[in-house]
Amino acid sequence: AGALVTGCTSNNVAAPAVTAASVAQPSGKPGKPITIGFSSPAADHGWLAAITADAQARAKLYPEVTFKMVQAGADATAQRAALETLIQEKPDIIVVQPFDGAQLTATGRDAMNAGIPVVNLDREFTDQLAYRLLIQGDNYGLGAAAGHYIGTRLKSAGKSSPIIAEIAGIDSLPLTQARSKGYKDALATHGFSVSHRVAAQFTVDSGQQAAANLLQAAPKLDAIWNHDDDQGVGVLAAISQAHRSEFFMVGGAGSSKAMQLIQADNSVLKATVTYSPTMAGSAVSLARLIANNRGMSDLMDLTVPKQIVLSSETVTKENVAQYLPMGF
Amino acid sequence: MTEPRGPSADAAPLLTLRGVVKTFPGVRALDGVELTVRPGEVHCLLGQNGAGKSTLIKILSGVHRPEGGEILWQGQPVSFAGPQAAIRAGIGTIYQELDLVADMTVAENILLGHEPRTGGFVRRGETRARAREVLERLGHGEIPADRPVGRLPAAAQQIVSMARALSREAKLLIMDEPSAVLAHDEVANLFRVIRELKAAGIAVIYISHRLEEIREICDRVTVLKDGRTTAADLPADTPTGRLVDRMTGRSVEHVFPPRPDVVPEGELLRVEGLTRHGEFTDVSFTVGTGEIVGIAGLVGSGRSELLETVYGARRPDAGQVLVDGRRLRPGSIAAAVKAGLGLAPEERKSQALLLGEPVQRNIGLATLDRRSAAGFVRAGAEREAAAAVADRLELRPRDVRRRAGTLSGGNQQKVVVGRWLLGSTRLLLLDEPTRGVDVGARAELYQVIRDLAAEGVGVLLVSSEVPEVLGLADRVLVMREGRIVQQRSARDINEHTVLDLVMAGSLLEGADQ
Amino acid sequence: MLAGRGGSVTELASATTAPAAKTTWWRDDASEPVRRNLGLTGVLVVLVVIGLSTAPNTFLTGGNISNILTQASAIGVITIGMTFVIIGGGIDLSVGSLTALAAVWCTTLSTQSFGAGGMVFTAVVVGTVAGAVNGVLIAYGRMVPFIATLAMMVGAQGLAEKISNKQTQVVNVGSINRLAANDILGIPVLVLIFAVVTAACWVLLNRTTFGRRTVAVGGNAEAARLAGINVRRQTVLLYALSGLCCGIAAIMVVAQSNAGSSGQGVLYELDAIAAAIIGGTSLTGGRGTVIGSLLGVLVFTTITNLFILNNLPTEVQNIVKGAIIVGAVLVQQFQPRELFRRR
Amino acid sequence: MLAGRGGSVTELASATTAPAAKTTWWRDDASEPVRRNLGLTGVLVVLVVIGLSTAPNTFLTGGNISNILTQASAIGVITIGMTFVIIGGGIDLSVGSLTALAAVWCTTLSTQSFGAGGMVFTAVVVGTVAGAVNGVLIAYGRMVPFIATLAMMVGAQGLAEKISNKQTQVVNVGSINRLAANDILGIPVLVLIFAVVTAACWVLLNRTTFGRRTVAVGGNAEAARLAGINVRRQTVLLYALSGLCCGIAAIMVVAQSNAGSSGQGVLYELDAIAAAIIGGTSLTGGRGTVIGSLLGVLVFTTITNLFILNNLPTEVQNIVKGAIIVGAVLVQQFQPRELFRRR
Ligand SMILES: Nc1ncnc2c1ncn2[C@@H]1O[C@H](COP(=O)(O)OP(=O)(O)OP(=O)(O)O)[C@@H](O)[C@H]1O
Ligand SMILES: Nc1ncnc2c1ncn2[C@@H]1O[C@H](COP(=O)(O)OP(=O)(O)OP(=O)(O)O)[C@@H](O)[C@H]1O
Ligand SMILES: [Mg+2]
Ligand SMILES: [Mg+2]
Repeated sequence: AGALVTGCTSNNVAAPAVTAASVAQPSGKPGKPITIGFSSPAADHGWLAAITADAQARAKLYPEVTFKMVQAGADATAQRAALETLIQEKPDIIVVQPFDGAQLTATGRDAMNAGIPVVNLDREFTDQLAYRLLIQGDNYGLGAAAGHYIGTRLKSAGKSSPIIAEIAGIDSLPLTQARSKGYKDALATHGFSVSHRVAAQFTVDSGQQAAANLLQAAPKLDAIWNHDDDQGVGVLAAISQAHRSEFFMVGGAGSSKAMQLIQADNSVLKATVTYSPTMAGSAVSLARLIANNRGMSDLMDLTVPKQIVLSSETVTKENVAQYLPMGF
Repeated sequence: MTEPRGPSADAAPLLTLRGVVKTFPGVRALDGVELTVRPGEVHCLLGQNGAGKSTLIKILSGVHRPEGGEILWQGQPVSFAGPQAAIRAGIGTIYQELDLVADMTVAENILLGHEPRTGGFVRRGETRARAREVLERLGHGEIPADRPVGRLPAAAQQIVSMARALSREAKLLIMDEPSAVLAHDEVANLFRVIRELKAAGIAVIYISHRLEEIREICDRVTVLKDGRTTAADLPADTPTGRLVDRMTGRSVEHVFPPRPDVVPEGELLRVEGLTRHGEFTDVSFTVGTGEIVGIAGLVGSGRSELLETVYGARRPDAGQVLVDGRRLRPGSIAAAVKAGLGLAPEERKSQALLLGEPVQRNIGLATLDRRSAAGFVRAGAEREAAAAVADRLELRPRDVRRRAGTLSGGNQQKVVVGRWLLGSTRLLLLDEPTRGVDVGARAELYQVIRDLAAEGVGVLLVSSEVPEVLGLADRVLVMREGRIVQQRSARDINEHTVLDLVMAGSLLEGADQ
Repeated sequence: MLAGRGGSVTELASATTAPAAKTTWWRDDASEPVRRNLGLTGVLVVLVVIGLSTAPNTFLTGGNISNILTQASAIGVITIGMTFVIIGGGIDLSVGSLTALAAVWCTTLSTQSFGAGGMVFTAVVVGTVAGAVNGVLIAYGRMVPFIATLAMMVGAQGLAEKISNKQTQVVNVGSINRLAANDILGIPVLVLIFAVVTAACWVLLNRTTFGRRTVAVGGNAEAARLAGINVRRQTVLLYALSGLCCGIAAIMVVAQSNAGSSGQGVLYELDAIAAAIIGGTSLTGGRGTVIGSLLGVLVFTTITNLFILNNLPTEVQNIVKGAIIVGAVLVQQFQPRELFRRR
Repeated sequence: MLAGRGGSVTELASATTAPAAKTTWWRDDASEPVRRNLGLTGVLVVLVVIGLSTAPNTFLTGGNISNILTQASAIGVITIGMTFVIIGGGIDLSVGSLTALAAVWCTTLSTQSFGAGGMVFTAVVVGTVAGAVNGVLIAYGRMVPFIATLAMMVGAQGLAEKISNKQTQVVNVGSINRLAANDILGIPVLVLIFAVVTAACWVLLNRTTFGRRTVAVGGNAEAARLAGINVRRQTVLLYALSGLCCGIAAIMVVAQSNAGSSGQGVLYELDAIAAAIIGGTSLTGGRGTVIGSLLGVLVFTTITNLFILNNLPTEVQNIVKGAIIVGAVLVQQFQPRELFRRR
């Protein structure tokens, strides 16, 4: 498997485009020329980079679409500035992945009030008047899926009081809170609980540091769930540096590197739970339909639904081949 | 002996100190000081560098708190919690080290802490007016009240500092070496003000190392030595020898070492047509090996700038500097030092010392490379060299491991000069080298300078004390408004001539040039 | 030494009319802050020209201008408070966290139940008290400002997370939300608040004893103490003022986002310090202007706006921003005379 | 003894013996850094005691100690470089970004193809050159260090993102990865590197002319200049040294995480400055010790370790951390005598 693990967590930034092409067929006939505005939080993080890359790649598939991407800073204030500026430019529709849904709800409403439909991607606005379409991953479900996988596996291994750890992402983000809650709730259904919880910063080295300390705190472990595969690179490094292997680990988000490791089955990483950045591509496609006042071809409805929640799938050795192309 | 001047001896004392003690880590700065000051008298404090004068006045002004002894203010025992308390009690202080805020204007500095105000708003017109009034009173109405103080030269800053102390209603005014940065005409001005204060019944504690000033202005003298009072209430005309003896425990014989008769041969430094616009113009002169050249002039005549330009710290607009006939790269200190030049600058705190570092490192700073091997400092060699310098200059305390910032003003000055006594300096540029240095040490320093000259070192000396220039130098240059108006052998010129030349509108100018 | 000949010296000196009058005591560059502000204004003009040429249709519209000013408001108020602290010789790393703390505290459900007045009061009190704690640690605990406010930064962040339970708290008080939506005579309310704070602080710095003492304490704390100024009290007041500004800014941020969150205010400390310094405030204390800081904030906000209008990806934004900062400072420092003269 | 009132001339037996200036060297101010370091060691001991009582089974194990030391290594190396810059009167906000830039640059596929040597060389050169650019901007461009390194921080971050395309670059060079996994005589290689850097920098600061010049330039730049020291060159060298340390740290971070990413090094500048200052380095320059900075880093790393061993939630971690910083500084400053004395 070593040969597969080259260069980047994603060897092919363009990969999502291939998937996009196959998915994009149903409603694919060109419409009137439209401008799609796009904004996502700027962060030097693999998953977020994949979000923009996927959206951009999808927009390229539609010749009539002008794609206007604005990025700004790494907090809600900066993004608000970006969006207010974008609204000044009056695009036909805006796709926005807010830094924090609640803090940008007012801005979403501003856009809607200005007659620009908003596609709310991933992180939910607190007011339904602030978006036309909500398409989101399921953070609670992500944690729950990881919890179920770990619970089931430990149960079947006959553990009665296993030591279970959690390495969270940036702890002050609502999405991290939702993930942790799902994890906790799911474990509880198996009668288990989290005995060690640390938070990292979604970065490789913060993952390494959190994990290195965690491994000291828990001389023996049965399972770890790490929220994010990007910081997981560091977590795995710390595990191998500590020469530990008595437990198994579950990842989150579904990077191609993580999936390759699962496929190779020679590390502690046994599964990851998807939270696919391809939702950005879907959002762009759906935005195009909304701007053209069209519906989704497989649905009876004349227009695109108000809300779409993607489910988080658990990727294991058994089904990894199927998910590999979606990895970022 | 004449009658002690001033108010009668049996007037109730304004201030009495008994057995005051103050220690700093490792030093007993005050060890039982006794002092009595009466209303309306000018009381002088004498003592060598490090005797404890500044520490004493800092206790009086609430900066330090004594560890023992008693302070009676108008007959009542007092203990000042801070400067504010002392100010409120009626004690105003002019500190030895400048205490101004560089970025505030002259007027703001003068009225700092007691601005005229209406409900928190400063009455700016009145601030300016009152500042001008005090400055006028000091004879310096020309100092602009709206200028940031940091842009004034040291002497003007000193006047602002005095103006601040005067701007408060004080019963006692303490002046810690106010004349150190003043030229003689300014000193005369200061004395006029002190007499006015005295006439108004205000007492003054006056500190200076210039004995002749004491003779001129003081009513009584108290002498400190090593933190103790060795003589109290001496009359102002006590013979110099006696005063010096009380201060040092010995007598100082010849202040200026004798000048050798041999004319120095060989030229070391040649300055040709050196000009910096607005500072000095077309300056040319030479310094020979073993020759001491003194520059006299008013404060602000551009002497410091000239020295710094020769040294490469400033880049000239025109002209050149030659050492041994070779042109020095303009504006390069490195080149100057390499050619054997060394500068002891005017402002010891801002221009010369690392106050947080030990004395030995301060002394060794400029000659670091000479006591290092492959980039490693030979610390032992440095300490020995520094200790030798400390001995030669009678540093007090002698311990070269002390932080420079804990030394008294005069001793700090010795460290600045001492830096260039190490190694192979061939031309020493001294800017006010004896500022704040006591009589005894001063004589030592003069001897050291003369000895260096005898070893062939050239010396270029700037001093605001004309007798110092005349007494020490072989040749004297007189500067006025950035130009050299006179160059003459020190034997052929007297103080009167120099002063005439220095002042604007001199009649002699046309005749001599 | 004048010994012996003293008499003649004195006669001579007093006979001559004060000779010092002939010397020029000063060199005329008292207008340095003004020149500096002119430099910054120049930088701003250059940015406007860039904006006009790269985004001619959008940059100089009323909407975009009031957008820029609104974006500048909250960070601007914080920068003004920071300016006082830095002029006073300190630094305040906690402004971002204090903004978050005040924002979170004033948007809890129970605070919201008191209505807009209660929220404003809470934000202002929380900010001011926390700022005063900074001041006490520094003035009486003799802590280095950097460390004391760093501890506050970390601690207040934790407290904000604790209070909000890391959830974003949505604001339902209409009048607060309207603060950001409304304008008076075409000027957004937030911009007006910013203008009022700026004007008040200009007066405070330049016309009151408080301002003069700030400069004195920062310029030369020892001199200030010797002049009878209560340096410690002034220090406490300065940090409390900075905290107060954070409280005001928190309200503005809350109004803009209709929400309070512990994630608000992240890295504001860096932005505020940078804006103040580029505006000519000296990190060593004693020097700085309110106008300079205002210009500094506007420069940074305009740069960000230009980036967005021109659709630059963040990595390019960062590279260009670094270059612009360097360029702006070098331009601002440019003095033809100095090219030829050292020192 | 001296009761002489009235005008009578009172003279004491001339005091020829000099009782005053008896110096006791151990009370001398020169030992202040030592006292300070003792204080920090005390803080460390308190932390160890807390660790022993709250996590008796895990805290003092060999594994955990070498874990703490390993965690301290990269940030420690950066802090040592930062210490030099601060002693030299400056500040370096760019260390985090430079670490990221060096990490990203040395882990591109093409650099990796040169093997471990090529990677180390690249990291070190990138760090040093970028640091030197900081130095040139400050020394020759006369920019304020805060602003110059802020510009570098922003710019280098952008460059790192550009180079890595914001992707995490996995390292396949085995010898680099083994750096973090291996140990020599039970001591992790990274810790050894940290120890060597610390020792070398201690010698550099305390025994060489470079160190002396650093102190001189930071203590009083004008005095240093007039003493013939090339202040500008020294400044450039100091920032280059800090950059070099970032390059070394980048290799360590890359080895630890088996990857290079533009997200590495985030907020290292704050950690490094805080550790240096708590270790007694003065932000105004001219004062600081390598040992103090080392202790400062260990204190912070141990605090983090304690939090995780005790499973504290992040918000509580933050609150407690703020309190610990305040406590540590106050303890460190505690001098019984001073309680009764004002200044
Ligand atoms: N802050 C301090 N810390 C330690 N020692 C100090 C401090 N201030 C003064 N000293 C020491 O106290 C002694 C008295 O110093 P002081 O400044 O009072 O002398 P002085 O009589 O004013 O000398 P000078 O004529 O040189 O100004 C000296 O030995 C000095 O080194
Ligand atoms: N800090 C300053 N800012 C502006 N001008 C200054 C400054 N210092 C000195 N000058 C100007 O430079 C000229 C020379 O001043 P300076 O006092 O240094 O001369 P000097 O002959 O060395 O006098 P001193 O007796 O004080 O050494 C004067 O015209 C003065 O106004
Ligand atoms: Mg003194
Ligand atoms: Mg001078």
